[in-house]
Amino acid sequence: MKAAVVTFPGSNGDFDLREAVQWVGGEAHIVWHRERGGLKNYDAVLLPGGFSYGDYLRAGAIASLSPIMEDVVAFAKAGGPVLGICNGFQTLCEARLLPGALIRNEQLRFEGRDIRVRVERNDTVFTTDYRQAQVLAIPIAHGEGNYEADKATLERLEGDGRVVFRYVDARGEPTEESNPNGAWHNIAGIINEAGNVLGMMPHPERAMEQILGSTDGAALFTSLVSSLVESA
Amino acid sequence: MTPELVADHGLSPDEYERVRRILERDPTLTELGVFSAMWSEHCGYKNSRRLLRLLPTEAPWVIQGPGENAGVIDVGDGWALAFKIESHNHPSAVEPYQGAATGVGGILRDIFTMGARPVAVLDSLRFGDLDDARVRYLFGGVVSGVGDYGNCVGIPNIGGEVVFDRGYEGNPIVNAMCLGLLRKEELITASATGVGNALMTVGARTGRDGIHGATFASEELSEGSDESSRPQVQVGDPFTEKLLLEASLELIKSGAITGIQDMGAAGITSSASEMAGRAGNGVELEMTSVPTRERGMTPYEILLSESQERMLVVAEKGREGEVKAILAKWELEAVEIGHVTDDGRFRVVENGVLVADIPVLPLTQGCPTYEREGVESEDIVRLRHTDLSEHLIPEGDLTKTFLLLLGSPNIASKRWVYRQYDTTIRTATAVRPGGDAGVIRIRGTTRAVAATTDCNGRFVYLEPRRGAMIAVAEAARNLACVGALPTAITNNLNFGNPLKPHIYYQLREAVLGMAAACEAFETPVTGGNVSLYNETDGRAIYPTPVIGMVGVIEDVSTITRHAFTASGDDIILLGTNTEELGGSEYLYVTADLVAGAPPAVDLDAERSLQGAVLAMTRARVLHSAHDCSDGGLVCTLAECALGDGESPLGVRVKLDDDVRPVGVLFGEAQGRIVVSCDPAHSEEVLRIAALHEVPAQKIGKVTAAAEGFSIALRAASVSASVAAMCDAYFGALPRLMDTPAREI
Amino acid sequence: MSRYHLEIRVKPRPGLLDPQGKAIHGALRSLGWPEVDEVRVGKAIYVDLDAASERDALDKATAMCRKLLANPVTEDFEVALAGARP
Amino acid sequence: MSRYHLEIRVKPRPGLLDPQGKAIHGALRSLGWPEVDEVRVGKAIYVDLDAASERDALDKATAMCRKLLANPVTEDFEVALAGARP
Ligand SMILES: Nc1ncnc2c1ncn2[C@@H]1O[C@H](COP(=O)(O)OP(=O)(O)O)[C@@H](O)[C@H]1O
Ligand SMILES: [Mg+2]
Repeated sequence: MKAAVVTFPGSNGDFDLREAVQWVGGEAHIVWHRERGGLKNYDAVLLPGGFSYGDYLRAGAIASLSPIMEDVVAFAKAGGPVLGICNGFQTLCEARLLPGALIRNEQLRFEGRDIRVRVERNDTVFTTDYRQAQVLAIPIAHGEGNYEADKATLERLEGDGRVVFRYVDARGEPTEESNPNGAWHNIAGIINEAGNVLGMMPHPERAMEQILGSTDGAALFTSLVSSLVESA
Repeated sequence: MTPELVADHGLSPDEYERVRRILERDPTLTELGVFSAMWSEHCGYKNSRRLLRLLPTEAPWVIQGPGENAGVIDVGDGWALAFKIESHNHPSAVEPYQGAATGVGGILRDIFTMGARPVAVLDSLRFGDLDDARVRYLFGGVVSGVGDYGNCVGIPNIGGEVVFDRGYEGNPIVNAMCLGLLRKEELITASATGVGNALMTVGARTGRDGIHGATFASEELSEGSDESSRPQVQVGDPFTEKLLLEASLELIKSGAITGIQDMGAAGITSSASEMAGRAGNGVELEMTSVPTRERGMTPYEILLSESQERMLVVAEKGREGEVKAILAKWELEAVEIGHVTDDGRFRVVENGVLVADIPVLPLTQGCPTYEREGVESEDIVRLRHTDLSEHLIPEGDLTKTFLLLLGSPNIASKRWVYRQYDTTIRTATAVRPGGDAGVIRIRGTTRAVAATTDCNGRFVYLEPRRGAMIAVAEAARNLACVGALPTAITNNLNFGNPLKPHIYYQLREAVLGMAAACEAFETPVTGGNVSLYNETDGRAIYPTPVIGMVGVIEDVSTITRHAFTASGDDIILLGTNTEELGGSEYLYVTADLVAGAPPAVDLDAERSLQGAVLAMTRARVLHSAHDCSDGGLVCTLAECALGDGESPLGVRVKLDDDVRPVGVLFGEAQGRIVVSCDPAHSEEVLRIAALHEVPAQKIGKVTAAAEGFSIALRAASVSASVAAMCDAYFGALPRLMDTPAREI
Repeated sequence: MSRYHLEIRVKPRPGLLDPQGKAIHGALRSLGWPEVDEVRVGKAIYVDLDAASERDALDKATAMCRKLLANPVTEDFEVALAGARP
Repeated sequence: MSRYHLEIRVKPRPGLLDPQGKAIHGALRSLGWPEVDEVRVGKAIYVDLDAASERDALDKATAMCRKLLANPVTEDFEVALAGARP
């Protein structure tokens, strides 16, 4: 499996994402946003965390207009798996590959800590190695992760089962206290209709090894690698 | 040149005479500005240089000692660690958010200009008491400034301190420390070698911000300074910094440049003249070539601007295009503004017309240095000799006092602070903030580096020499607790006005104490920063020599954390309990008192203690280790029990010392560490302690949280529920800070 | 071509969450202004540009908002002229 | 008492770096608007409140800016009435 980690000026999670893919035996390359046309040589496209263009207008807004995003859209339209983490999720929303928007955390502060999310679906290419309803401990680190969409969109997301990760407490319940940013319905990650574009605020790539505090993120990358190896 | 103008530039009549002798004529206004900045306390260390010479700076593992942008030590396996601490106290007092943010930006640049990739930030902060609305505003602003900047650049925060005490009212302390890793052969220095090589500015454009910042940083704040210092606020741009960081590391790797320096205090002036000075060369700069943000800037303004996110590089002749191409990839500018000369002069021209012409060495090294008179203040002598015996007799319920202390902002969890920081980016943080020291693993090796910042300003205030020794000892103890061998320090001397004899006394004594402790622990000083004139309306802050210490862990599997891990474990206390209450948080909280002598510190005993704990971590017999500091033994045990709040445990301890309860519980005796271990390993722990001649006693057991927290002493006891402790400890800062009213 | 100075206001859509507005509202009330009923926080973006006419300047600004400056999911925008300097 | 609707604009002080404005400027240029010469970004704050008169409403808003809404060290502000609804 060969993944492209697309980086923009101000991305800073590119390195971690590349390491995570390599840790589970995949191959990953960092692709600078000015390098057009190369994504078709990859099996998956990953958009890393960070502060593209400083997040100075809205998180992910300027990056979403970078020409390479046309390639990312084409890759996604062709059914290729696209994963956006944190700033990557924000960029996918701004690029309309995913519905809704990520606005400022309700408490108006950056939140950096471990949270828990529940796996709402283990039948996506990104989650097959998780158990359904498994509760994961994974770090978050963001100031704008408060997921918002209009009512109709939210209903559609829930109705179609497109919420993939939800913030929960230790017992696996989506409570107000376990919601770190005010996101609607405790949404931490969603997938597109076709099931190949996933956006999530938590950082699985930072939960790969016990020495870092958790290994719960690893299965996301093993899922991706094994599903791509199978389909190849 | 009027005497007023000279005085406005912070130069004394004698110093002005010296300028005239150096130039053999009157300076122009531009030249006066240049001297003023370079001979400010900030750049010239007028009042501290002679004292700094007293510090030990050498050891076989020191690759770069003081004098460069940052110190560098060898950490094994071909890796080197660059690290340094820097203050931004005055800017933060005026504009907390930007002041703190630009402080972080500056220290990051000091690290990556050594060729090192920044891997961790720490922040050491001090404010007045939190019941004051202005203090809450400063604290909130500083924390978000530190956070937003580091988060955006993508450097994890791994520790720091926050202290609240009236002693810092009006004059907060904001010190930021950065660690960077590099391969030993990648080290680059800031020197302008190669006559004819081009000088290029890279990064952001030059604006009018921060002009006179260097002089400003060396003057006391007074009532009016809010108004007058407005134009001096610098705005940080962490996005540009991130690009500059990547571009600089790429530039250094390319070999197209021979030297690089951050434009920090005194901007182009200091970077160009210092780089020339180090190489024994001169420079010539053309002002009209400098890319500016605003039209019509004068040479004076351009030379002294402290606009952020700029660097000066020396490009190998003929490779300027390569430099530009690398910067362009990162969407930044690189512009030639001059070249290296062989005549040892700092020459500035505007459209070819000479506007400044100064010999480099007298400018960079000829700043007069002073040895001032130092006399201890009688008031402090009296304070130190305050009789504290009445405070050893408990007033009221000890459990209540314990909970009060646990919820005091100084002891309470700083989670509210470090949750605003990204602590996990770069996937190398093995110990996050909240423990004794932060730890960053070195990928591809079994090694890690650890870092901590420490200083108890009350102790230094009450007895500067001993207080400074304690600061170094505590830092080393903190490192030993995570399993790191203390290796070297950087330090930030935050003091009042050194022209006052009792302040100079504090400064000299503190440096002597630091020197003695660093000798004892073999932790040389590789750099630091001096921030003087920290006074508001004539009242100085507590003398606060913040110690930033780094250590090395050879095997990451021996890393130890501060929280208890399993019910049923034995709790063992290393070190000896005493009745010392001087300068304690207990006195501050219960009696509103900062008095008495700081606790005794025995450097040999400290060294043995650290050796013992390191041996224990290496033998992998410990489940936890935590140093005893603010709040005494009882607060230390509470911190061990509560951890980060995710899975707190209980404690059952029985103490048998022949010491009065208040002393044992709340006294801040030095040289103590609380460890826990599987009962099967207790013997081994006690044996290792004995081997190192460290007193050790089994004092109790870790229990389930439901069993609560209880400490029995001979004649007294403390007992609290874990829930009540969590509420006090984790709830304190949110309760104080999350009230909506935030007045400016 | 003249130089136009434009003021663009981007505002959270009615009905959508505005955490900043909510926080400021709370702060104002507790600072002694209970009479404040609602607060919404948006952005004011000042753009200087060269354009052939007022119409042209406004059209360009509108296009910028559609493309980048406002997020149609969460924000509304308004474009106004703040003055032309030839 | 009537209900007033106020519009407050808070803008970075001239001469200070405005990283947001700089980044947006860069983005607009590369999106095909090279004619943009400068961008500065501030806040637009919409406050609804009860006041005795226009004067009173404006005075209150000014006081709010001084106390909370604008940072006197880095920002300037302007207060305007967007309409009164009795
Ligand atoms: N400003 C800060 N930034 C990051 N971490 C902090 C800060 N202040 C305190 N901490 C963390 O909180 C913990 C407790 O701080 P402190 O009581 O000063 O430690 P100690 O007394 O063990 O030196 C430490 O791990 C420290 O790193
Ligand atoms: Mg402590």
